[in-house]
Amino acid sequence: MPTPSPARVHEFTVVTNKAVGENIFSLTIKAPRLAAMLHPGQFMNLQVPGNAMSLLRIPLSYAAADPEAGTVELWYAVVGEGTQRLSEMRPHATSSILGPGGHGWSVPEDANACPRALLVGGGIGIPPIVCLARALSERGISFDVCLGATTASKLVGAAEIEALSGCGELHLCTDDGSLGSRAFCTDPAALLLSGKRYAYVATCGPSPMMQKVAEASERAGVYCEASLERMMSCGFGACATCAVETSDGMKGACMAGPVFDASKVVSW
Amino acid sequence: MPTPSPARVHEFTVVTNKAVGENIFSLTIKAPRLAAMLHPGQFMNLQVPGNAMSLLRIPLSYAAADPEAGTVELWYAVVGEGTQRLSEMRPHATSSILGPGGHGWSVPEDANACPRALLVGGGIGIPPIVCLARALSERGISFDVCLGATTASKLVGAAEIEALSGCGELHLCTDDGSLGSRAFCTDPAALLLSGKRYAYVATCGPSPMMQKVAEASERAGVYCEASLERMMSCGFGACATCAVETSDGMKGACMAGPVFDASKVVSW
Amino acid sequence: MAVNFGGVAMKNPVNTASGTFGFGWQFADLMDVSALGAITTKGCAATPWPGNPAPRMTEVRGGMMNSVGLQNPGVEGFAAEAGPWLKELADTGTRVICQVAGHSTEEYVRALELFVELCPWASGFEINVSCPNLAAGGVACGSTPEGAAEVMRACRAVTERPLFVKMAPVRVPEIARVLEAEGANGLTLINSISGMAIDVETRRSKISRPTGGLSGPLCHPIAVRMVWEAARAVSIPICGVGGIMTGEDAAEFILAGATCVSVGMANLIEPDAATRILSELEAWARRQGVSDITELVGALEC
Amino acid sequence: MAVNFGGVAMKNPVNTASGTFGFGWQFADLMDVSALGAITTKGCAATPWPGNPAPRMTEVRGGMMNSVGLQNPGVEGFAAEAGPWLKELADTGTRVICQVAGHSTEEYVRALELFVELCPWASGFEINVSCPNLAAGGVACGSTPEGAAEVMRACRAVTERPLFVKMAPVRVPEIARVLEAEGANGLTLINSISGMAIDVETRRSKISRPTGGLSGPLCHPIAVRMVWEAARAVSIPICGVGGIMTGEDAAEFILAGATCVSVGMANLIEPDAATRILSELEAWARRQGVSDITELVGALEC
Ligand SMILES: Cc1cc2nc3c(=O)[nH]c(=O)nc-3n(C[C@H](O)[C@H](O)[C@H](O)COP(=O)(O)OP(=O)(O)OC[C@H]3O[C@@H](n4cnc5c(N)ncnc54)[C@H](O)[C@@H]3O)c2cc1C
Ligand SMILES: Cc1cc2nc3c(=O)[nH]c(=O)nc-3n(C[C@H](O)[C@H](O)[C@H](O)COP(=O)(O)OP(=O)(O)OC[C@H]3O[C@@H](n4cnc5c(N)ncnc54)[C@H](O)[C@@H]3O)c2cc1C
Ligand SMILES: Cc1cc2nc3c(=O)[nH]c(=O)nc-3n(C[C@H](O)[C@H](O)[C@H](O)COP(=O)(O)O)c2cc1C
Ligand SMILES: Cc1cc2nc3c(=O)[nH]c(=O)nc-3n(C[C@H](O)[C@H](O)[C@H](O)COP(=O)(O)O)c2cc1C
Ligand code: FES
Ligand code: FES
Repeated sequence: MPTPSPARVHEFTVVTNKAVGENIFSLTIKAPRLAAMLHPGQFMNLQVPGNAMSLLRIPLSYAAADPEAGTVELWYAVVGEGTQRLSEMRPHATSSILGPGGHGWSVPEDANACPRALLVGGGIGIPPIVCLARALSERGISFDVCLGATTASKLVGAAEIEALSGCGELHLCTDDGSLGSRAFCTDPAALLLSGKRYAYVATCGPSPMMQKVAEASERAGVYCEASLERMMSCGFGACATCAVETSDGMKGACMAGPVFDASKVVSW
Repeated sequence: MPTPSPARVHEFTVVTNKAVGENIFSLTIKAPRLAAMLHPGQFMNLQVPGNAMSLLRIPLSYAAADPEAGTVELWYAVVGEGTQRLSEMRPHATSSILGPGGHGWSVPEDANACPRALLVGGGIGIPPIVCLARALSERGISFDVCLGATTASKLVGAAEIEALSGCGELHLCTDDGSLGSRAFCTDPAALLLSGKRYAYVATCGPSPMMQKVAEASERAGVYCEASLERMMSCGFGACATCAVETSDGMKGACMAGPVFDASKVVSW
Repeated sequence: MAVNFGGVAMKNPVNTASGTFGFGWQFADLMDVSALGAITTKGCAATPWPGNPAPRMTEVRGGMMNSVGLQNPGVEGFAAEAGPWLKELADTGTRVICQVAGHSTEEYVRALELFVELCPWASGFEINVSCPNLAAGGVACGSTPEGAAEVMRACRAVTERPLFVKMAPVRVPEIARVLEAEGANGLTLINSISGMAIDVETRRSKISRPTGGLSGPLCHPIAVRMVWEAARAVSIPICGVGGIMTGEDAAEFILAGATCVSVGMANLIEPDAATRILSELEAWARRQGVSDITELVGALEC
Repeated sequence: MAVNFGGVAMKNPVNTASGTFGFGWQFADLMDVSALGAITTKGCAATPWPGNPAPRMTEVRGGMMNSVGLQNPGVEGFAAEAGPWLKELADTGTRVICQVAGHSTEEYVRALELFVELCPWASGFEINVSCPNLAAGGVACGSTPEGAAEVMRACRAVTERPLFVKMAPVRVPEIARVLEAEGANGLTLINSISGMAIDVETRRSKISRPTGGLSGPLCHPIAVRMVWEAARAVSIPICGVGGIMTGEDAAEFILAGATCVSVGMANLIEPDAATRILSELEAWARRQGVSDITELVGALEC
């Protein structure tokens, strides 16, 4: 029998829930058992109380976990009814969260295994990239980062990444040029990949972006991982709604992913 | 064409919402246009926000209206999901209410038309009786009142009624004897009807209670009105879900009622 | 926003679902009825029907269930009560479609004859084939292709004015084909879905009949699918009904192949729902960049 | 709380709906699976099926819609992956019912033969007649009385072990009668209801297929009605499925005539929903003053 999901249902309390960008919020929850179990790139499935017509949980990656404080920080974009209601949850509000879900990034062991990594994040795909950057930094691994968003007010995480030791080049791109260069973040990423040597590439963001990063990595001969989004119902392997077509067959994003070996993804 | 319902959709603001008995709340709302239109015995259909799975409005009678202050006071029992949510509405919360609905009590003109009336209210049927008592008092009409409930903590309105000029005998009954006599309020009502002369009887409460009052009134030859409850969807005559079988045929409780000539009610 | 629904020229695609809009006049002071493309009146039969005993309604998650039982004053009572107001409404350009009820083919025919005679202002008639067929033990006439065909054929012989059929949510494509073959000018679907709600403490139905008709958002994805199936099966126009609460809900029906839509339960919650939905639908058509909404009928890409 | 579901002796009436409980092991660390009366595993076919492309799911008001397309590793893959764990579960007294999928009568037979051979620990098999019949253009085999009868007859010839049929929510009483006549030991209903959800801005289905299967509370009153209709039509036992979120929802099915019930979508929201529902159902039976829950089967008064 395959390994069951490590996910459990945890009660949580909202510590803070505040805007950190245009329609982007940072939610810190207190959930000590969960905070101690997390691996970068994993996700959790959060129940937003209040609308009995909308029943499923909301899958979210995490940006940071503090096992000592027992807290987890999630960044989310308000895109629909559920995230709208989530943004209305106030400190002290409680609900339940199911996690951790799936396999996260295969964070390289140390600087020997991986002298330099490249991280490419777009839009609300940035939180798990920030989480990964922190893990690399702790392991003494150097990394360059390309972040992109439609506009300055939607580009989050740059300050957090810049503050980390090990952070090399940091390229910021916006569609409208309001911050960094007016470009897609895949542009500096492709340049870096053709110029520098990397042992590991990680990407999270819109599918076309990740696909471009995967292609550039393949050309450069670097192992690349991508964190994919799928419509998820359960988050723990029970329903098969979250399928990702890979060269090894259909895989559940909530169990085999959300982080996949990008070279094996057939259908982005 | 029959007369359309006087009901309109009004926005309201919660002024106070507090427990006045066991699972019984008094809600005062600010809705100036509505407050100025009401006639005792009418009802309104209140939208409780917050549960998109439960869509219909909740029909409620009113206990008092203050056209000067622009407020309406409603008393309600928490019996299910909707009234539970209503009890959680806080001052300053807003929503919409559709009213006034239907025909209320045919409040007698003055003491000449009606020297003495008898009012019989049971449980959460008491609010429209309190409202009627106030109207009689203002018109100088004397009245006796019998109120009943399962237990003392669920008997509301006695103090309000006792304070009114014109209030004669006031009999309180509880099933467990915790307040007034251990009896059904139909017992003192039947005694009064066989002993005193009344020009008008009004009753609101559980169906078996109202039916008994109607029979006793009939025996005494007194005109009796009863305020009936039905499952209502619209509250303004559009759906025919609120039917009451009368000797004149099926009538909609929201338009022809909720107050009916008790002698014409076929199916309680 | 004009559409032609089987010979009924509507100024916009928004209609109201029979049984949720009374005879129209109930909404006269609550909204601008003349802003709508059409209204469909509560089903009426040749003679008055008392309907079912109380309770006739219960709420369910995501909707409501009713067992009104088509209480109606009969066509003559209807025409007397509502005729003058409906005629005035028709004069504003809002079309009036009158729904026809019956317990047998004969009763449908008799009711339709009365409608044709007494309601010259009506733009068309909608045959509700979901009424219980008393001779067949209460099963709806329209629940089999044969039964639906029989009613349609007999009604077609009565009048050349536009005739629509309000279909039950059963065996949709096959019954739709049969109705088209028998000369229906259009189809309205879906009628409420048969359901059941039990009070588990008293062990009794929550309404006075064991089953009732479900309405509201819970019906919506089912209704959209049935409209899509019907639209692929027939070429007569379709009116989409079921759980429309917003303009987007209405737009789904149009993309699935409906020429017009009817607002049902939403009218009962918010009396001016239909006009709000109309403006939301107009906004959607603008976003889609079309001036003629018929360009969007059946425009689903799949 | 024990019940006998067509030869499967269950310690209590709570089962899980195929496709919402994986192969059981997914819940091993999330709840006490051995507290349940039975579990029903995801449908498997003779050979692995890849299922449909993403997106396979969208939320709708009061439920969800999926187009998983019966992705499965084939019966052999299933038995290898889950067999040992399921055997252990069966040893605790929780019955295991395995669902059988196929695109044609031959495929059902082949899959059932493999199940019979490879799954001796299974207490029974549930034939999912809602799979698309590829030869018939994708229409479900079980959507007509003839199609359902053909599959049932062929499967009955394979084994004498308990065989159940997971019925689609169409033409329930007539198809139920046919299945009983062909030797089904029990019926499970309802499967998800076909629905449609359109993104009105892109004009495309929200899932990768035009239609999908609806689950959740929106199905509940429809499913209860269908169970009631089936229970009046046949005398074999019924498993009620559709929108069960609470013990009271389960109780409605039992009063309507179901011998047992399956929890579906609720498992996905709250992994231990089925055990919570079991305790709520027990509390209800106590309130009703019965020690033997079979006294409440079909005890609706109407
Ligand atoms: C593994 C994973 C990690 C994610 N991490 C983040 C994150 O860190 N921050 C963030 O802002 N968002 C993240 N998302 C996306 C997030 O789950 C959706 O934005 C959210 O569910 C939208 O809910 P809604 O009710 O507001 O929107 P809705 O109105 O329901 O839908 C808006 C859009 O959100 C997406 N969506 C809706 N429901 C789901 C679901 N159950 N599963 C997947 N996608 C859905 C769909 O694309 C849909 O079109 C992640 C998704 C996955 C699968
Ligand atoms: C004309 C009229 C006046 C009323 N006045 C009052 C009042 O002044 N104070 C008060 O406490 N209650 C009053 N009621 C009853 C009140 O409407 C119900 O208690 C309320 O709707 C219950 O809602 P719920 O969601 O809490 O209960 P639910 O869980 O929905 O149901 C509990 C019970 O409430 C009743 N009920 C539910 N929905 C409706 C509905 N739409 N129409 C009628 N009854 C319903 C049913 O008997 C049901 O079994 C009145 C009802 C009517 C028809
Ligand atoms: C209270 C009520 C009464 C109804 N009466 C009728 C009717 O007389 N004839 C009919 O064809 N449909 C009737 N219906 C069904 C509606 O016309 C409509 O088909 C159904 O409610 C689905 O639409 P909705 O979800 O928008 O309400 C009735 C519905 C309700 C809620
Ligand atoms: C994600 C998902 C997958 C499903 N897969 C199957 C399946 O393989 N076989 C089947 O018979 N039913 C399947 N169903 C239907 C359920 O078994 C059940 O009949 C339906 O969801 C109604 O019950 P519910 O409302 O409690 O979920 C599936 C349902 C869901 C939500
Ligand atoms: S979300 Fe249910 S299996 Fe992945
Ligand atoms: S509640 Fe709709 S007609 Fe009375």
